[in-house]
Amino acid sequence: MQFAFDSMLGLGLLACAAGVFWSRDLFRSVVMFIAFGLLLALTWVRLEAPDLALAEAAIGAGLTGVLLLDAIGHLRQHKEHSPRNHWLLPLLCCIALALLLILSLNARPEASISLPELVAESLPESGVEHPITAVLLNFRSYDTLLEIAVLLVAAVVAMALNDGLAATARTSAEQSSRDPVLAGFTSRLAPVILLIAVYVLWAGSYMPGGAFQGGAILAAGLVLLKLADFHIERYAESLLRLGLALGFLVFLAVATSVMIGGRPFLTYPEAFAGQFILFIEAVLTFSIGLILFSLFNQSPGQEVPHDN
Amino acid sequence: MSFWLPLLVLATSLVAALFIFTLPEERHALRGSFNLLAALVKIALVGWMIIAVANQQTFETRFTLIGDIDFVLRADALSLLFAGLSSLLWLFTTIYAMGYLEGTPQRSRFFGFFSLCVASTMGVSMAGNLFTFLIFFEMLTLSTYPLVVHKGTAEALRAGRTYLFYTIGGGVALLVGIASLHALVGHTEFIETGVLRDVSPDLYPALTAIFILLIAGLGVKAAIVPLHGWLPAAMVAPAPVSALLHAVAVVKAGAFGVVRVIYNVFGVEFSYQLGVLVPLAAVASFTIIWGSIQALRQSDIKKRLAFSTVSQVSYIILGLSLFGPIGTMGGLVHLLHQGIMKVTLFFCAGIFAETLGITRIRDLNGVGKRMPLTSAAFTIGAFGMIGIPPVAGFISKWYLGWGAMEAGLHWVLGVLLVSSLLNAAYFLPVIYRLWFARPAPEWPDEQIPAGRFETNPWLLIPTVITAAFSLGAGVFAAAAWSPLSWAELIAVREYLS
Amino acid sequence: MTTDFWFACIGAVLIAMALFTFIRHTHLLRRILAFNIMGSGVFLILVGLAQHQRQTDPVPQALVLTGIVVAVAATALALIIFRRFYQLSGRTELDEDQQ
Amino acid sequence: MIYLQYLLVGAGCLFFIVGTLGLLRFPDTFTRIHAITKADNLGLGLLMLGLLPSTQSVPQALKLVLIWLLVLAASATASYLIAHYVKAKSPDALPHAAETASEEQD
Amino acid sequence: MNLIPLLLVIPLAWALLSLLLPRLPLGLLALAGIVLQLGTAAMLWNDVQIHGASRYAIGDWVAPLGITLVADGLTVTLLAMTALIAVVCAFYAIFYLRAYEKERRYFWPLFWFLLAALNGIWLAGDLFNLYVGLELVTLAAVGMVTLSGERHALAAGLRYLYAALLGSLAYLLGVALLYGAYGTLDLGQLSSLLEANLITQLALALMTFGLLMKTAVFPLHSWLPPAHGGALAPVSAILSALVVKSSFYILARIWMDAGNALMPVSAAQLLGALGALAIIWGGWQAFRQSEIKMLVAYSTVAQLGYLMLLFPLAIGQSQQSAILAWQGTMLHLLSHGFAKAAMFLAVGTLVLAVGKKRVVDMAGISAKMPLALFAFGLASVSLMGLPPSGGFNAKWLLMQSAIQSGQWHWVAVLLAGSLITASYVFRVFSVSFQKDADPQIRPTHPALDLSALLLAAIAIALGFGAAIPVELLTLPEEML
Repeated sequence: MQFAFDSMLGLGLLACAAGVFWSRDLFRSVVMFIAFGLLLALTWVRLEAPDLALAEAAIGAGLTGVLLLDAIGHLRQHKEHSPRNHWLLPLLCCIALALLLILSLNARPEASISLPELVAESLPESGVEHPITAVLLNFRSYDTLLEIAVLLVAAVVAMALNDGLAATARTSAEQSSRDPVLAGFTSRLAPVILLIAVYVLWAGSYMPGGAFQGGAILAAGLVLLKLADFHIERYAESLLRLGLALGFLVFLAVATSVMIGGRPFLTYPEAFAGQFILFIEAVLTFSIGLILFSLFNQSPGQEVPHDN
Repeated sequence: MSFWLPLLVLATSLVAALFIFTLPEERHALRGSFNLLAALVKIALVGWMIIAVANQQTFETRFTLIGDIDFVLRADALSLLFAGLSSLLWLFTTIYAMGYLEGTPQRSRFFGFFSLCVASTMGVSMAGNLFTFLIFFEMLTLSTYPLVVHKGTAEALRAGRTYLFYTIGGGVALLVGIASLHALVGHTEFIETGVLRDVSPDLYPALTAIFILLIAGLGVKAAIVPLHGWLPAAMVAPAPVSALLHAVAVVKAGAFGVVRVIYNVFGVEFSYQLGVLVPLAAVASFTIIWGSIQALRQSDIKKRLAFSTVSQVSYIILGLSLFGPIGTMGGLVHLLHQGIMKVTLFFCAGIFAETLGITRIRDLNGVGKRMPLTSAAFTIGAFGMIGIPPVAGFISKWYLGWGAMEAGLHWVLGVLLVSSLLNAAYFLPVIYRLWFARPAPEWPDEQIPAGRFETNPWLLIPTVITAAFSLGAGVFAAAAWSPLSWAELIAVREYLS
Repeated sequence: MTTDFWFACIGAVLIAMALFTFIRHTHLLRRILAFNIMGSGVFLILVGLAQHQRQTDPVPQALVLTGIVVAVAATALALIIFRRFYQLSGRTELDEDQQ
Repeated sequence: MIYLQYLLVGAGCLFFIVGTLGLLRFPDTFTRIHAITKADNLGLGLLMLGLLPSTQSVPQALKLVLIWLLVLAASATASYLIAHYVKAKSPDALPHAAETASEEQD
Repeated sequence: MNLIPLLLVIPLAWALLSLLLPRLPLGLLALAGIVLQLGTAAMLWNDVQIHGASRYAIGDWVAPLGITLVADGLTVTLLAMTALIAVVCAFYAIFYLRAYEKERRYFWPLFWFLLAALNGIWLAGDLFNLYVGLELVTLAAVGMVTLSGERHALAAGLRYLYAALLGSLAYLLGVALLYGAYGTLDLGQLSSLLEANLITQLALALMTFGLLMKTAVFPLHSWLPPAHGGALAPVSAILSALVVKSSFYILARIWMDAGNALMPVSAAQLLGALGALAIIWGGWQAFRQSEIKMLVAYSTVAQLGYLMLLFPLAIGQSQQSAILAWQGTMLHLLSHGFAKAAMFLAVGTLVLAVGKKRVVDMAGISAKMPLALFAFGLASVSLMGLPPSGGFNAKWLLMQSAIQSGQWHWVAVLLAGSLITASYVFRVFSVSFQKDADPQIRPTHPALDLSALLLAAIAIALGFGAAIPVELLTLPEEML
C-alpha cells in the first residue's frame, strides 16, 4: 500500500512539472507550479521531513507562488513565442544526466561517516530537543547566519531598485476600494495567523517548526493584509528598514558577544543555550516575515511598460 | 657600499623619471635642470665604479625574486663599458633634446620616458644574470615605444606598431630561450668564462637550439638582417630619439646581450666547441654587406644613417664571433666607438633638419659654408665610419682585421675591406656635397638665422663635443683610460681564467 | 526500492526536465520556474540519497531548509529585476537570446 | 469503532470525487465554484470526523477542527472573490442574470 | 580572541552599519572598517607565517558536525589581497560616486556584504558553507551590477544571476552526491575518504561545471563581459579582481585536495584546453571591442584562461612541476587581481573624464590624463606578463612547470596569450598618443588616478617581492 501511494505521488510530481514546462500559457504554468509545491510538501512528509513539508508549503508553494502570480499579473500577454529550435542535443544530454544520476544513486562506498549518530550524541548539549533546529541554530549556525545575510541582501537590492522609481508610483490608490468580504475575512484571520506563527516558532524547539516556517507564515499574513488593502507599509520607511535588519543584527550581536567571554565564535553558553536559541529564533521570525513581505511589497508597481 | 651603488645608479634615472612625469608641462627650467643634474650624478657614480673596478673591486646587489631565481646587479668590467658609454651619451643627448624640442608640446612625457629608457639601459648593462637582463631588456622596449610614437602622427603610430611587433616577438623568443636554459641547466648566472663548459654532450643539440633562440631574441634589437625591419621605420621619431635608439640604448643593448650570451653564459671556448661562432660570423658579415648596400640606395639622410647602423652593429657581432682575444677586443671597442660616432652623425642630421629643413642628401649642397662646425663634425663621424685613421673607427676595424687573421678566418678580412669601400661609397658623396658643391639659392626651410652661432647653441655644443670624443678615442687609443685599454682589460679577463 | 531512493530518482528526472527547459526556453519567467523546480530536484536528491544510505538524517534536512530559503531569496530577486527590466524594455527575453 | 472511521473517511473521499466530477462536467465558472466549495468542505468535514477518534490528545483534536474551520472560511472567501472577479470581468456570463434581464424587459 | 572570526564579523557589522545609518559619511566609515580588516588580515598573515596553518571550529563543534574555518598560507594571502584591493576600491569609490548620487546610497551595504562573503569563502573548509558563501557573493554582486537601474545594467544583472544560479545548483548537486556517498561535508575529511567510483567522479564533474560557470571560463563566459563592462568602475574592479576568483579558488582547492588521484588526466587536459581557448578567444574578442570597458572585461575572460592551466600542469605530473604550477597559478591570481583592478579603475577615470565609452574617443588623452594612462600602462605590463611584473613571474613559473613536465604546447599557449594581450593593450595606447585629437575633459579628482596607480604599482612590485607570498603558498601541502 505504501508503494502505491509513493509511486502515485512521484508520478504526480512529474506530471505537475511537465505541466509547468510544456503548457503554452504562462498563467497555467504558474498554477501547476503551485500544485507542484503542494505535492512536494506531501513528498517531504513521506520522507519523514515534516520541517521541510512546512517550509515547502509556506515558502516554496505559498510565497513563491504569490510572487509569480503577482509578476504574471503585470505581464501584458501570457503567450510566449516558440522556444529555440535546436532541441535534440539538449534533450540527449539531459537524459544522459538523469541516467547518470540515477545510476550513481545506489553507489555504496564503504568508508563513510554517520552524522545522525553524532547529532543524536551532542543533542543534549545543544539546548533544544528537535534535531533539525539544533543543527540549524547550533551545530551549523554559521550557515544560518550567512543565509539570513542572503535574505537581507535580496531585500537590500529590491530596495535599491525601487528607490530608483519615482516615489509616487509605488503608493497604490487611496483605500476607498476595499472589498467588504475580503476585509472582513482578513481582519478576523490576521490574529489567527499571528497566533499560528508564534505557535510554530515556539514549537520549533521540540517538534518540527522554527524560525523560517514561523517567518513564512507571518509573511503570508502580511501579504494577505496588503492584498486586502490594509495599507501597512505606510509606517515610517526607516522602521521597516530596521525591522528587516533586526534579526541579522541580533544574531550577529549574540554571536560576537559570546566571543568576549573567551568562547569561540557562535558558541552559546552551555546552560542558557536553549534560551539563546529561542531569543534568536523569535527575532529571526519577525525579521524573516518582514523581509519576505518586503520582497513581495517592493516589486515594481503598475507602470505600463513602454516599448523602447 | 658595494650593495647599494648599482641600485643607486639605477635609482637616479628612475627617480628622475617619476619626478618628471609628475611635473606640470610648463615647468621647463626645473625639468631641464633636474635632467642635467641626474645625468651628472650618474656619470659621477659610474666614473667612481670604473675606477674601483679597475683595481679589482666588485659591486653586487642581489636579492631573491622567486624560488631559486634572484635579481642580481653586478658592476664588472664588461658592464661598466656599456654603462659608461650610455651615461656619457645620455648627458649629451639630454642637452641636445632640450634644444631640439624647444616649444614642442608634451615634453614632460618625453623626458619621463627618456630617463626611464636610460634607467633600463643601465639595468641591461649591470644585469648579473639572464633573468635580470630580460627584465630590463623588456623595460627598454616599453620605455622606448612612447619615444618612437612621440610625434603622434599616423606615420609615427605605424612605425610604433612595427617596432612593437618586432621587439615583443624578440622578447618572447628570448623568454623561451632563457626559460628552457634555466630548466636545463638550473641557473643563468653570468660567470667570467661562461657556465656551460662541463655540460654532458647529449645536451648539445638542445643547447644549440637555445643559443639560436637567444641570439634571435637579441638579434631583433641588434638589428641583424632578417629582424632589422623596425630600425628604418623608427626613423620617423624625433632626432634625439633616433640618436638615443641607434647609438646608445636599443641597438647596443642587443649587441651587449650577444656579448653576455657568448662570453658569460655559454663561454667562448664552449660556443666555439659547439660550432655556433662561425655561422654567427657569416650572418654578421651578410648583415654588414647588405646594410651598406641598402644605405647606398637611400636618399634620406636619416634612412641612410639607419642602414649604416644596421651594418655597423654587425661589426661588433662579427668581432665577438672571432675566436681570440684580439677579435673580441675589436668587437668591444667598436661597441664604444660606433656609439660615439653614430651619435655625432645623428646630431648633425638633426641640426640640418632643424636649422635648414634639409632631410634629403640632394639638398646638402654647400652647407659647409653656411654651417662649418656641424659639417666638420659630420665629416669626422663619416671618416670614423669608413675607418680612416686618426678617428676611432679605424682602431676598431684594425683590431677586427687583426683578430680575423689570428682566428684564421681570412674571408672576414675580405668582408671588412668590401664594407669599408661601401661605407666610403655612401659617405664620401655626402661630404663632397657639404664642402665642394655650390649651395642652392635658398635653403628649403631656414628656421634659425645664422647669428653668432650657426645654429641653436644647445644643439651645436653636444655635437662638437661628441665629434671631439670620437677623434680623441682614436688619437689617444693607447692611453691608460682609453676605451681600447678598457676593452683589453675585459678581453684578458674573459680568456685567461 | 525504498521511498527515499524512489524520490531521489524522481528528483534526478526533475533536474533533467528543468535543465532541458532552461536551455530551450528563453522566456525569463519560464526560466525562473525551471530554476525553482531544479532546486527542488536537488533537494530531493540531497535528502533522499542521504536517507537511502542510512536512517533519517537531520543534517541534510537542515541544509535543504537553508536551501529553500536561499532559493526563495534568489527567485524573489530575479523576479524583481525581471519586472524592472520588463517595465523599462517591455521585453520578456534578454536581447541576445533571440533566434 | 474502526469501521465507523472507515465509513466516514470513505464518505469524505466520495464527496471529494463528486466535487471533482462537478468541476470537470459543469459548463461555466460559477457552477464549478459552487460544486468545488460545497463538496470539498463537506468531504473534509467527514474526513476530519473520521480521523478525530484516532488523535492522541485533545489539543491535537482541536487543531484538526481548527484546520477544518480555517478551510471553510478560506474557501468561502475565495469562491466569493473568484465569482466577484468573473462577474466584474464579463457581466453577460451570468445565466441567471440573462433571464431576469429578459423578464424586466417584457 | 582569535583573529579568524574577526575577519567575518568586521565586514558583516559594517554592512549593518552602512545599511541602518545612511546619514553617516559612509565612505569614511568604510575606509575605517577596511583598514581595521587589513590590520587583522596582516596579523593573521604574520601568525600563519610563524605557526603555519590553523583550523578554527565554529560553535566549538568538531569537524563533521560543526563548520571549521581553515587559514593556511593561500587563504591568508588571498585575505590580504582582498583587503588591499577593497581599501583602494573604497578610497576610489568615495570620489568616484560623487558623480553618481543615486547609487551611493546602496553601494556601501552591498560592498560590505560582498567582502564578508569573500572572506567567508577564502576561510571556509565546509562544502555547504561554500555554497551559501557563493550565493551571498552572487546576490551582492548582481545587486551591485544593477545599481544604476538602466536597461543594459538590468539585462547584464539578469544574465549574471541566471548563469550564477545555474552554476550554484550544479555545485549543490555535486555536494548532495558527495554527502550522500560519504556522509561528511568537511573538505579536509572528504579528501582522505574519496575513492575513484562513479558517484565521486560525477559529483566532482558537476561541481567543476558549476564552478566553471561561475568563473566564466570559455564556453560559459557570455555573462561576464556585459556585467563587468556595464557596471560602475569600482564595482567592475572588485568583480573582476576578486569575485570571479572565489569560485576558481574553490575549484582549485577541491581538485588539489581530491582530484589528484581521482580525476583522469584527460579531464585535466580538457580543462587546460578550455583555458587555452579562453585565452585565445577572449583576447581576440577584446581586440575587436569598440568600447574600452568591454575590452577590459573580455581581457578578464582571457586572463582567466591562464588560471585553468593549473590542472593539466599539476594533475598527473611530477611533484616538482605540480608545486611550480600551483605557485604560478596562485601568483597569477594575485597579480591579475591587482592589475585588473588597477586597469578598471584607470579606465573608469578615463571614461568619467572624457564622458564617452569608445576606445577611439580616448584619442590624445595622454596629454591630458598622463597619470591615469600611466596606471593603465603599468597594469597592462603585468597583464602582458612582461617583466618586471607579478604577471611575468607567474608566467615564468607556469613555463618552468610546463617545460619540466615536457608539455611544450602549454608554453606556446602562454606565449600566444601574452602576444594577444599586447595586441589589444597597445591598441589603446596608440589611440591615446594621437597628436591632433584634442579631447575636452571634465576635471577628475586626483585621488582617482592615485588609487589606480597604487594598485598598478603593487602588481609591478609583485614582480620583485614575489618570493614571500610564493613560498607561503606552498604551505598547504605540508601542513594539512
